[in-house]
Amino acid sequence: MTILVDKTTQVLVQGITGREGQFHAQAMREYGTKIVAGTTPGKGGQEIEGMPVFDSVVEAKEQFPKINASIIFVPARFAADAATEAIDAGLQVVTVITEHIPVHDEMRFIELARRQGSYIIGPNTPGIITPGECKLGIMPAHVFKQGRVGLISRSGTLTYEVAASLTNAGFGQSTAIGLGGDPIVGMSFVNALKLFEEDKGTDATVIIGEIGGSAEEEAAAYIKKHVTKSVIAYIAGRTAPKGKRMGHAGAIVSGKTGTADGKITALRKAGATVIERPIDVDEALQKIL
Amino acid sequence: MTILVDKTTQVLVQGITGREGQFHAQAMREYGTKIVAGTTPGKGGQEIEGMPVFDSVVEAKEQFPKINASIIFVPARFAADAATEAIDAGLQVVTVITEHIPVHDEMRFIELARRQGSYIIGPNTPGIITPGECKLGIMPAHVFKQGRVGLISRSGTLTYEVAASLTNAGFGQSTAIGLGGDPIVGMSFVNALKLFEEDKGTDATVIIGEIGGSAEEEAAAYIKKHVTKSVIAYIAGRTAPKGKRMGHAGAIVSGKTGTADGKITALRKAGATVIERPIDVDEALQKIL
Amino acid sequence: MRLFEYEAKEAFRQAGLPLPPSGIATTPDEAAKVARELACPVVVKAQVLTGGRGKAGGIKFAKNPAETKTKAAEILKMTIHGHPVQRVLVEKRLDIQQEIYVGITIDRDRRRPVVICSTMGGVDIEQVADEHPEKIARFWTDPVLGLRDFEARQIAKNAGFEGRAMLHVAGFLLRLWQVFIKNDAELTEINPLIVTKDGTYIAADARLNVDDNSLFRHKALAERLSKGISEQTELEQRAQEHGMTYVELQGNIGIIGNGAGLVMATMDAVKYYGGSPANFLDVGGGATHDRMRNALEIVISHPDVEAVFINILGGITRCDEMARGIVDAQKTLPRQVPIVIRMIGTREKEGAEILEAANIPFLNSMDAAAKRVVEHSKEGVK
Amino acid sequence: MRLFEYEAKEAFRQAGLPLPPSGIATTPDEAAKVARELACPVVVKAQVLTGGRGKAGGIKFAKNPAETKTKAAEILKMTIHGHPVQRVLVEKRLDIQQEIYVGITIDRDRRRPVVICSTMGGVDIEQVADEHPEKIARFWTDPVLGLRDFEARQIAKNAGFEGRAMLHVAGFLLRLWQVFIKNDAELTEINPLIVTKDGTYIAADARLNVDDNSLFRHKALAERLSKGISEQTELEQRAQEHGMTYVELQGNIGIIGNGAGLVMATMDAVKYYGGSPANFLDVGGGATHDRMRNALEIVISHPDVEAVFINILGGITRCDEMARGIVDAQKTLPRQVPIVIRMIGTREKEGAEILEAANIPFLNSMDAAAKRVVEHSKEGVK
Repeated sequence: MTILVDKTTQVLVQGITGREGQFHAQAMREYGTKIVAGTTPGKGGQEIEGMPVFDSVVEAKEQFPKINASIIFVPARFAADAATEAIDAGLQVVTVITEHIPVHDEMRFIELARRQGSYIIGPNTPGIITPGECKLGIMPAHVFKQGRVGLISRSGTLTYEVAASLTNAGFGQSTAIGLGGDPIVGMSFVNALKLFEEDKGTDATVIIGEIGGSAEEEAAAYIKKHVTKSVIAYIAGRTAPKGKRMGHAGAIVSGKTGTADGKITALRKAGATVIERPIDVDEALQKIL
Repeated sequence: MTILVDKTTQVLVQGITGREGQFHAQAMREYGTKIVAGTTPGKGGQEIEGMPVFDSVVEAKEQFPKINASIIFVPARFAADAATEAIDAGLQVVTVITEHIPVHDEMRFIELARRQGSYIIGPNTPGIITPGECKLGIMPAHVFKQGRVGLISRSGTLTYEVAASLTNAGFGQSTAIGLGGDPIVGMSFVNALKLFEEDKGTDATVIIGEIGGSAEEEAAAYIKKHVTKSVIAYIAGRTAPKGKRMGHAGAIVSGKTGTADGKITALRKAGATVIERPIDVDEALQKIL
Repeated sequence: MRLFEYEAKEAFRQAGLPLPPSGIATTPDEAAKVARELACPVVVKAQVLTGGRGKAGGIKFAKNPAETKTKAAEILKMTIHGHPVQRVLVEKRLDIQQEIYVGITIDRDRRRPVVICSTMGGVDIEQVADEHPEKIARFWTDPVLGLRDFEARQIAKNAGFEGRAMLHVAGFLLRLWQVFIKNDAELTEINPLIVTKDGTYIAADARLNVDDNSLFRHKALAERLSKGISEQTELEQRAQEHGMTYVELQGNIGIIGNGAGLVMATMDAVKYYGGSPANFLDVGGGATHDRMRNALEIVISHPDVEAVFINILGGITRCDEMARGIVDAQKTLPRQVPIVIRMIGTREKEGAEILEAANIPFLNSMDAAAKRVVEHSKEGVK
Repeated sequence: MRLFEYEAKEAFRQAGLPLPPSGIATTPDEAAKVARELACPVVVKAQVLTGGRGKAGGIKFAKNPAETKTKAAEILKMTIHGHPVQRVLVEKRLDIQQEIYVGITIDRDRRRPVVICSTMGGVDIEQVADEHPEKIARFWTDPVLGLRDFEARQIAKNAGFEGRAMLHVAGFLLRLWQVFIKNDAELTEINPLIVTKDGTYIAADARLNVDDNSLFRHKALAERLSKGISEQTELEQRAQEHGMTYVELQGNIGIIGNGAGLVMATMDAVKYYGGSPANFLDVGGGATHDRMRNALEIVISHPDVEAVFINILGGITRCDEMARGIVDAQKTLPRQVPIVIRMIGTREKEGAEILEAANIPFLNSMDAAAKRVVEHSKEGVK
């Protein structure tokens, strides 16, 4: 059991003829993901390593009606249109890898997705992986292993760091989701926690937060009320100064909101185990499971 | 039995402090319509002949939660905002008396109403009347009489002409609706025919069409398929030339569409009785009922 | 209101649509000057607020400035469908490889903008719709969300464009959509959108009709209209200035009424009884006596009018106001013609008294009045 | 990016927001000239890309041109929070009756624009939020539908405005919304929006921060940034030009990593083991060896750096590329400092070979590396 994607997920790669799209389409397929087709406007009719390329999502869906997820490698200025196209075509999971998308564009397509009932993962995310079944992203697959720990993160490489710690310690993952590093992202900790809570294949969830915004505080409130499974949390940026963007556009402490301390306190109060170093995840899990 | 409005309808008058709004609010109330309140932004707190004035629809609804219909007398450039406000507040019937509203504005608020499930009557309509129960419009009430004939019209004074003929001949009306004279209007013949078909208080329907568009052709198609009650139709503008706007912005024959002949033929084929003069409605009904 | 081609092209330019190099001229010499600046074969196009100028000879080619001067002189002397040509647009002549059609208008029945695209440009799109319906792609846009990029591409593809051509045409559709929205257009089209032999896409013609009701948002256009520069006839303009609608017809009976539907029905009744309307005037809702006076003056200004039928059904409009207007007008009218009045409804009694005092007869039945006015009109003809 | 007040005001002007009469000056004489033209008491305001200029003395009043010259001269000599003042805005001084706050920013958690309005303008809005939360009205706008007129009125009313004041403030909110949308704003505010003693509403100050990611739609701003005129320090700018993020901190250990979260975690680990980061550099995803070379150069340019910690977790980023960049950099670096490398992931083996060949040690454990670099940094201090 897993959340959002599994071995039955049929994937469309938007922007498949670009360098990144092409490379990762193949990498995902090698991992075992069912990459069914790709799109690049104006290049319909071509093939990329045997994967058919269409001009539009609708045309791809006409040919392959079971497509239910897409992954977007389209350049920032066209990414919002690509996401809107996928939402409009009724895809359930739309993963937006692209970074540097204007935030006004993000707000609009995330709102459209909400109305339509589509999940947007990202933007500016490494994607989502259900180890052994479906990799819908750009993460290095070897650090992940099939298992029963859910992983939710706002960060890319830090996720791999934690996943590697888990995997090395023998804790595989049910599904690992990168929420994305932008101030505005589609899926939230709360959305993902809800899905892991309902998932019979997940025993505990690790959340990797960072400074900026109050997504972790919201997660804490949700955990307190609705989550029965154990939650372990790590917050990056405890030592970051106020008012500076720490790499992610979203990682910024403004005024009193977004501090690591605030997040840690809220999570502790909600009953989560907050660890100080990524490496401590192993020990924390051993205590719990 | 009636459609859309009846003695329980609670009405808000948008633009109640204007000359028209004030005059007709009182006329409607004198007729027996439950005028509960009015709005004019910036004039909240005043009273018009005992009717309280609010700054917004939401504030009026807070005070009078049973308001379920509104009538708009707001000048053209502000009318779309007023309609949107009423739709947003969840009113079921929004009657837009205002004429000369830009068509782009009309398209937008009619689309919002469709999503929200509100009925827009008009714009550029005399309104709707359920004789003896509720007048939500500016029509001269004395030409209407309670009865069992439904009346749907794209025109104002022509409706009164026909209503007077009906009333004089002893045929009262269940409800009479002016759809409005603009090219784009909210409620269509088809919408209204469906409601009259379902209404146990209506025995037959009279539709008064005119040249321009193909609303009557659509009505014909609908009648053929779904309407079991008798329909009598009059089409104004048989002798109008091509390419000229005959007073109503919507009354124009463009290319091959919108001709009176096309409409008459379609309605006859659908089984409706098409009359040549308004005065003939009496005889036609006597044959049927 | 209809825009001149050069006005429409200015709106196109602001939306980033590529256009042929051009200049506007009001004299043959100016036209020659533009041709010199463009330094190439040109096309000289009459700027008139009516269609069909091509067939009427309002578009001519010229190889050099001298020829441009001659052709411009010819065109500037023309009157096309009643519109004297006052300006020509002198444009670089393009090396045409393909002609495409793109347009956006409003679909009344679906209550949405409809985007239309075809590989068959340069001809009347309604003719294409009749003869080759399969060659036309249509897309109904959500008026709240607007036209999205992926939709524009799909429209282009559905019209038969592939690859880079699809992307080019989609780009034109999106920019045309900007024109449509920004200008409150009822209709805007590029016909033809030209692909030149070197593969450039250019809007060779431009059409843009702006919603009259939106002119409060388009001050420059409102000002142009207020100067009397429009596709309307003088009487249509006079009526509009007074908030009324006037339409010219072919017969000899003037028709005045309150409410468009009623006036149309009145016209139909006149025809039913064998008469023929000369014009159509809707005084609108809640008209005052002043407006009625103006209405009568306008209708009678038409030289063919030999009898007038005034049909008043009082609702918001009051019969006494109308009666007063009729009495006032009769004092000052330039000529006397028989006037038949039908009047019922609000303040009917007061109205009747006014008319009776002025010795003006009136009827209650529309059909009786129609019969009577037809009789009068035939007396006139004798 | 943050806009200068005068740039923000130009955007406001285009949206139809009323502003005080003003002129920009780069010299005291120019400032005096503007004051003469305005012919009234003025206020001279430093144009700098930082907040708090008022407290820093960057806003001064002047009664006449002579005084304006003196005050402008004072301000033009100032450096406010590290930003030298190069321009002043000379504005007509207003007769203030009331100060209002209106602003629009983005609410991350609700994923929507939030419109903020308060009767308590002229002071820091965050302070008002803390001390008088009831004095602030907030409204979360639907990003697809945009702010509607009736919503703007409701916001103004909720903030405590009634009658005509409500309509005035709503008008400002709607025009500010246009500014927000047209400029891809992250934040725009008018603080204070002034009501003068004669009842006029004027935007006295203007703030506008534009989303860096949207600059492809705002060419003029992109160009200004490309000239190096921004709120960033020189090193931040250099990093950004190479597609990297650089942040200055207080300590003596340079931190480089790939991925913002990882670099933050690295920073936290350094602190955990008793060290103190001097700066923060995220090379981003899929960096090349060139970028790593630049990263090292930038980090070491900071004079306080006494040791560097490079933390690479290879995903799309390849360890061999990073290793090559480090080797290259070491050849050309202006000065030598101890560098501790932690490297695992994609092409780890190839990267290891490159580092070994160059005699550069590296570790696999982030914690071990953090401990080591802290030791080095303390040696340096000795």
